[in-house]
Amino acid sequence: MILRLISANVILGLAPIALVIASWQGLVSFGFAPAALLPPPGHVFGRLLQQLVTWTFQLEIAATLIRLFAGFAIAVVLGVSIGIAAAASPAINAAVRPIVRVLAPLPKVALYPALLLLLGFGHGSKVTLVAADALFPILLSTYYGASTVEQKLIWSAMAAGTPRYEILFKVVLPAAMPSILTGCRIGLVISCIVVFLAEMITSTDGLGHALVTAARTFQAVDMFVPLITISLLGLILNALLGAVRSYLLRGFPEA
Amino acid sequence: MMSPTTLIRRIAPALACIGLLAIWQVASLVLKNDSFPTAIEAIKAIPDILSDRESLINILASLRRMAMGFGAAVLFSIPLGLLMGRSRAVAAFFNPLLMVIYPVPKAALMPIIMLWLGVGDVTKTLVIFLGVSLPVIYHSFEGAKGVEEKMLWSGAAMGLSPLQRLVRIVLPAALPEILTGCRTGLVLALITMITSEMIARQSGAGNILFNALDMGQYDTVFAMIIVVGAMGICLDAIFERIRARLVRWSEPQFDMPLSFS
Amino acid sequence: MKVVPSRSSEWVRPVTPQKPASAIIEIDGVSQVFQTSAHKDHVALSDISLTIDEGAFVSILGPSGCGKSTLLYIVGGFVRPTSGVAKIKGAAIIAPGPDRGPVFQEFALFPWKTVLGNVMYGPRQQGVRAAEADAQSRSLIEMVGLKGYENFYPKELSGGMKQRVALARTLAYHPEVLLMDEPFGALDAHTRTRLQNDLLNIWERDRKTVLFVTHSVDEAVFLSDKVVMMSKSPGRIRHVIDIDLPRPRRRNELLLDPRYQKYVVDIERMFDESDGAGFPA
Amino acid sequence: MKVVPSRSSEWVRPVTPQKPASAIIEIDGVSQVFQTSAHKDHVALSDISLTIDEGAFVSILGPSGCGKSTLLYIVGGFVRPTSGVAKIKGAAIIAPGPDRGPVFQEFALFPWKTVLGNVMYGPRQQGVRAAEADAQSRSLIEMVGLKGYENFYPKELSGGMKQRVALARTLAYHPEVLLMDEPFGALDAHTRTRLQNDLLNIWERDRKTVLFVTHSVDEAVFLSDKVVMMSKSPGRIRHVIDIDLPRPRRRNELLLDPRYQKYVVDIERMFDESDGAGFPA
Amino acid sequence: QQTIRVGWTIPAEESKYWMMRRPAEFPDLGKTYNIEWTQFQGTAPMTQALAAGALDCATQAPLSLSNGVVGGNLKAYIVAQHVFEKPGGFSVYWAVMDDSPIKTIADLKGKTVGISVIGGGTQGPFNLLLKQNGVDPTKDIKLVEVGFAVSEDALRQGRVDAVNMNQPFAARAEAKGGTRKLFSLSQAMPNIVHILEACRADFVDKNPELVKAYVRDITSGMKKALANREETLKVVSEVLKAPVPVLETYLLKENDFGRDPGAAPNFPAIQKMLDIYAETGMLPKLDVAQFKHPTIVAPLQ
Ligand SMILES: Nc1ncnc2c1ncn2[C@@H]1O[C@H](COP(=O)(O)OP(=O)(O)OP(=O)(O)O)[C@@H](O)[C@H]1O
Ligand SMILES: Nc1ncnc2c1ncn2[C@@H]1O[C@H](COP(=O)(O)OP(=O)(O)OP(=O)(O)O)[C@@H](O)[C@H]1O
Ligand SMILES: [Mg+2]
Ligand SMILES: [Mg+2]
Repeated sequence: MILRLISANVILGLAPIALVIASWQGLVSFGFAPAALLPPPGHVFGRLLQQLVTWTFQLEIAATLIRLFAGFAIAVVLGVSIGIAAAASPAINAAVRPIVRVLAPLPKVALYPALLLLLGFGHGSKVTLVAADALFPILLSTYYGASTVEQKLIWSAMAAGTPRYEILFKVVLPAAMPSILTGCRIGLVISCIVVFLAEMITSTDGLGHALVTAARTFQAVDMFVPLITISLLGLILNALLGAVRSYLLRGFPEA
Repeated sequence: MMSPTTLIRRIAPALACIGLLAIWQVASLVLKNDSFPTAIEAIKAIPDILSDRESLINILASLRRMAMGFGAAVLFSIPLGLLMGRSRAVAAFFNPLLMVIYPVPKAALMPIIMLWLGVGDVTKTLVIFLGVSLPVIYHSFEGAKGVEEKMLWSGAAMGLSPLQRLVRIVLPAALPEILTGCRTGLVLALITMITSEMIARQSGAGNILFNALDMGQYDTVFAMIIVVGAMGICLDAIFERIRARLVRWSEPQFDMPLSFS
Repeated sequence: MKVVPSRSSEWVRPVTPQKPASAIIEIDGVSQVFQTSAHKDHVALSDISLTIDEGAFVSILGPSGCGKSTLLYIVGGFVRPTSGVAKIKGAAIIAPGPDRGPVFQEFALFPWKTVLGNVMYGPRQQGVRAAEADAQSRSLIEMVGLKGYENFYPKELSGGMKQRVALARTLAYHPEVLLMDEPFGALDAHTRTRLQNDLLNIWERDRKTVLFVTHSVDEAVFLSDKVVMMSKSPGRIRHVIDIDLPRPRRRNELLLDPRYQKYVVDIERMFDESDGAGFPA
Repeated sequence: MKVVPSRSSEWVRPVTPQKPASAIIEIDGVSQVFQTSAHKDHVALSDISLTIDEGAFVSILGPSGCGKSTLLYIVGGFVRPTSGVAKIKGAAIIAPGPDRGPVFQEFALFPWKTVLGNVMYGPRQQGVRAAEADAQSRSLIEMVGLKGYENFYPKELSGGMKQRVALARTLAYHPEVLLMDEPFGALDAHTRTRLQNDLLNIWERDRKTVLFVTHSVDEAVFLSDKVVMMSKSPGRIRHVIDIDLPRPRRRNELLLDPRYQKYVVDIERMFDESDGAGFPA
Repeated sequence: QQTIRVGWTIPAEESKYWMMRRPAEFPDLGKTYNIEWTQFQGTAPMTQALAAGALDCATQAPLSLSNGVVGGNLKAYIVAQHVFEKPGGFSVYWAVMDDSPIKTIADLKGKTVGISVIGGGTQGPFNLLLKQNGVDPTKDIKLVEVGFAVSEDALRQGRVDAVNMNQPFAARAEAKGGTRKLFSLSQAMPNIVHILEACRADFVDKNPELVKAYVRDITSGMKKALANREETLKVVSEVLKAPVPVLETYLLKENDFGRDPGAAPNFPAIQKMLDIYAETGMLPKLDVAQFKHPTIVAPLQ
């Protein structure tokens, strides 16, 4: 029963993707786009399969994933802890709120050259950029979730003798979990975008770099392979996050 | 008479800004890095930007695009998010699609986008639209999911059609969460407003910034960053007003008691 | 678990679903099975059959967790039963409708609307003009004793006040059938008595059909034409008791009536005897 | 609104705060004013003074919205009164503590924890070892009649079941003072009686102090040493009534006791007479 | 009145900057035809835009244009030339710190070297020079992408051991001192053409008069730029938003790139470059003739 429900949902989810691929094929077939810019999907997926088993391409994926995970993890840890602290303490709130207001909307790519010089051309600068961009959506969601925790849950925990700082972990964190996970989902997508962008701007490896080299020499098929890869990575990571989510929120009404 | 705490609350933003600038100043002096000018140098470059008529027109053009992208995104994303939140089928249909589309950096798709939409306003507005819609969709989605079922039942029993329930119950009930999404969206709107002008530029704030970056004029780059930050503060303050008005009913009744004593 | 045969008193009759001409709600072999998070099946209602006549006041009594609310949800059309059907006026119930007005145990007020806004919501939805809806709502608010609180938001109300707003909100749009889930549970005795009287007045005037969940045997006997007693694990109907007391009923008269006393005592005894209470000894 | 002088019966005494040697909780001139969203001040409690002796069972009766819950929040240390002080053992109450265990009207269960997890929370927090806490919690869960529901999440429970979990959760960590806000409000008569007895047993065994909000005059008289009657708008204490009935009390014995009957009838009459009910005629 | 969509970039297209900033100086501009200007970051995206038909004419480098032709089915004509490396003038060079142990190209072995664009126009001559000196550009060095703007910093911070320098950054770095030139591209070949103007062939064939007018204005723009240095400094400063004193240090001076007075493309030099790219495996062999339009090419009067 559940299996059938899941597979029905999977089919429903695959339908629009199939539709996109079909219209892609259509665009190519009916000449709305030159093959030099938009190769037919068959070629792209064929090349993708070829590439996936090669060691060099796997290395590119690994480089991108390492940066993605490191940056995202930093963003989650910082975002959640700052968000909760700001919700819990007016003093921290007074300090954090204006800083967030200023820093959140800054175009972080503009700082990328400075980051490159400070942290080098390796992982450090890209991880920092990813973390900086993914941080604020997570922070804002966490803050919202934490500041709307049902008061009486906190009261109950306090009355049971929970020290204040522990309440943050034992009540505020789990109660804010739905919002936090929404923030994480957005942060994850942004991480995917930014890591790719950073690699496009300056890098010697990673999917973004693979795309740029292919784009400069007009190898359209090779250009689309990293694009499709990051798409699929986004899909897979999001599915994983969804699984984590339904486990963590199993007690909540909306789960 | 203002109590000390409200006084602190009032001037906290100014203090924080000054603090940030001070940290920046010290950091840049310590790091001694040409691509990271001091705060004072950057501030000195601001008047040049703001006194230049052309720059102002550029900035206004960017803001106009941002407003359009933001507005369109909000109008599009909230209904989609709410529908996804209330219908498993809709969610199952759109979720994978969105998760395939969003992680692709728009900059990488530029050649294709240019093919159909050219290099003008439409393309940039589309990029802003995509940036804003991401958080708005997902916050609306989760907000709608979390709406207490019995409230919807009450509405249904009063004879509200599913659509009316969506608009008149799910929307207001999820509004606090939706507005959080819009706030993140606002942040992303400013960011994408700039970055959408990274590759192809006509007129805009990003144009000024990336030109300066290409020319290695880092004081202008950072001056522009300050200008964007200031825009962020203003927009956020306006947004906060609107938000407070819309969702006054949802404010917690008591301060979080963790801060007692 | 078998159905205990009814006791030999003339006003207790065995559970035999029957369909008089005037039946408005028919519940036929309804069962409800929930899937718990632990992926186990939990039977909340098992093979419930019940007929409610048009204009009848029927109370449901039963131990906590026996499925009273679930049964109400099914009649309301909010939940589809796992098996069996519930019908209203002969048509299967597949969705909620303004003919059935619920008062939920958890109130489910709209937090973004004031007391007045909540109460006016239904009438406005039914197309009543603003001024009229306003006036009607204000008088209902006054009836439930909340005059002066019109502009309060739900979060600013006490538990009992919220419950009264929920009651007023449902009464405001005049549903034919009222589905009330412990609507007076959070009220003090005094307020409760007043509201019972008000409810009876409305009922007698408009001849609404009422399905009323309560924990108070007194209340059930005082208000109802028929008391349905449920037992637990899984939720079943144990007894259906017709309350044969004259109407209109006045509380102080009734309290002295030995038949009333007998109903109360007998029902309480049935409760005690019932093995279905699902309660460890 | 002036305080109505107490009626001339020997067990009703006027509100005179006094401080016996064994007082555990002293409430002294406490007022609570809420700011409503409409930026108006709303007086929920006005100049409340009350002393509760150690080991006493004190019930609070009063019309809906008179400030009973608010008073409990103040004693619990969750809300700071606008003026006046509440003290426990002579020290001003400024924060919640494990010496005072609340059972909230809205239950406030942790949605991410199962029934067992909720009940175990307190003992674990107090440093009880896991195995022991587990065993204790399970027996408490059995006591409140929820055996078999240990692994259910709150969303899967009925209203009455949630209320019982909330009760068990508080009892589990053995607070010295119990602050109970209509803890049996959502329960059927049968379950309620059982839990009343269980509560009395615990109370008699451990000699806890109990502050008990209820809407049932019966329940208040049956359980309490002292009944505090409040009136509304603004919330004030009207009467404090000592219940002078022998202990241990057995319900069936008591029901036949004319003194018990008199208490109930008198308190009900006081309710009716009270102009403080804030209820339109 | 027809419109021509033109892509441009910074920093060295003075004739186009004149057209943008001083349109009144050009008799046809804004009267018989219009230009819709779009600025790009680098030439590669403009090649894509040309291939996608989003631009009609754009600044190009020989390599990016050829890539478009080879991979993107682009057909285009080279109609004018902006800057090249005139002998004795500025040539893109690789710099090291004064105290660096790297004295010759061979010393680069095992070092981290910065280049503005990996696979970009400078890499052909760069690879050639390395190979000539016994350094395998793919194995012996670690190549990282360092944009011209951050080159100097990257070098001074020690992030790279050698890095390429371009104007105006080179002038700035030299003014500061502490760096020295290791080798320059002119050692691989003279007259390297950096940027030129290209137009889509289909567009030219359809609108020959329009493109002619455009090329005419480029030609006259180049003339004005060279004739009136003072005004050119102002124009460039407006476009680049760079202060005049900075530009003063190099623009149109001896240490700047070369500009042909008629903006005429140097086809033989371009052919030489294409050969180098072919030699280093970056492109298949190409004949420059395919970029030549019989009539529409600067100088046009
Ligand atoms: N979502 C759910 N998942 C699993 N079990 C559920 C769910 N909802 C209700 N139940 C179970 O169904 C049974 C009946 O619940 P219901 O709320 O109808 O009881 P009730 O008679 O209204 O009780 P009360 O008087 O306490 O309100 C309970 O045992 C409860 O645990
Ligand atoms: N946050 C608030 N803002 C404004 N008024 C409030 C707020 N909280 C409570 N009140 C008011 O305070 C009064 C007392 O509320 P309280 O919850 O203590 O009543 P109660 O005696 O517990 O009633 P009940 O028996 O219905 O639970 C009510 O009139 C209520 O409207
Ligand atoms: Mg129920
Ligand atoms: Mg209360």
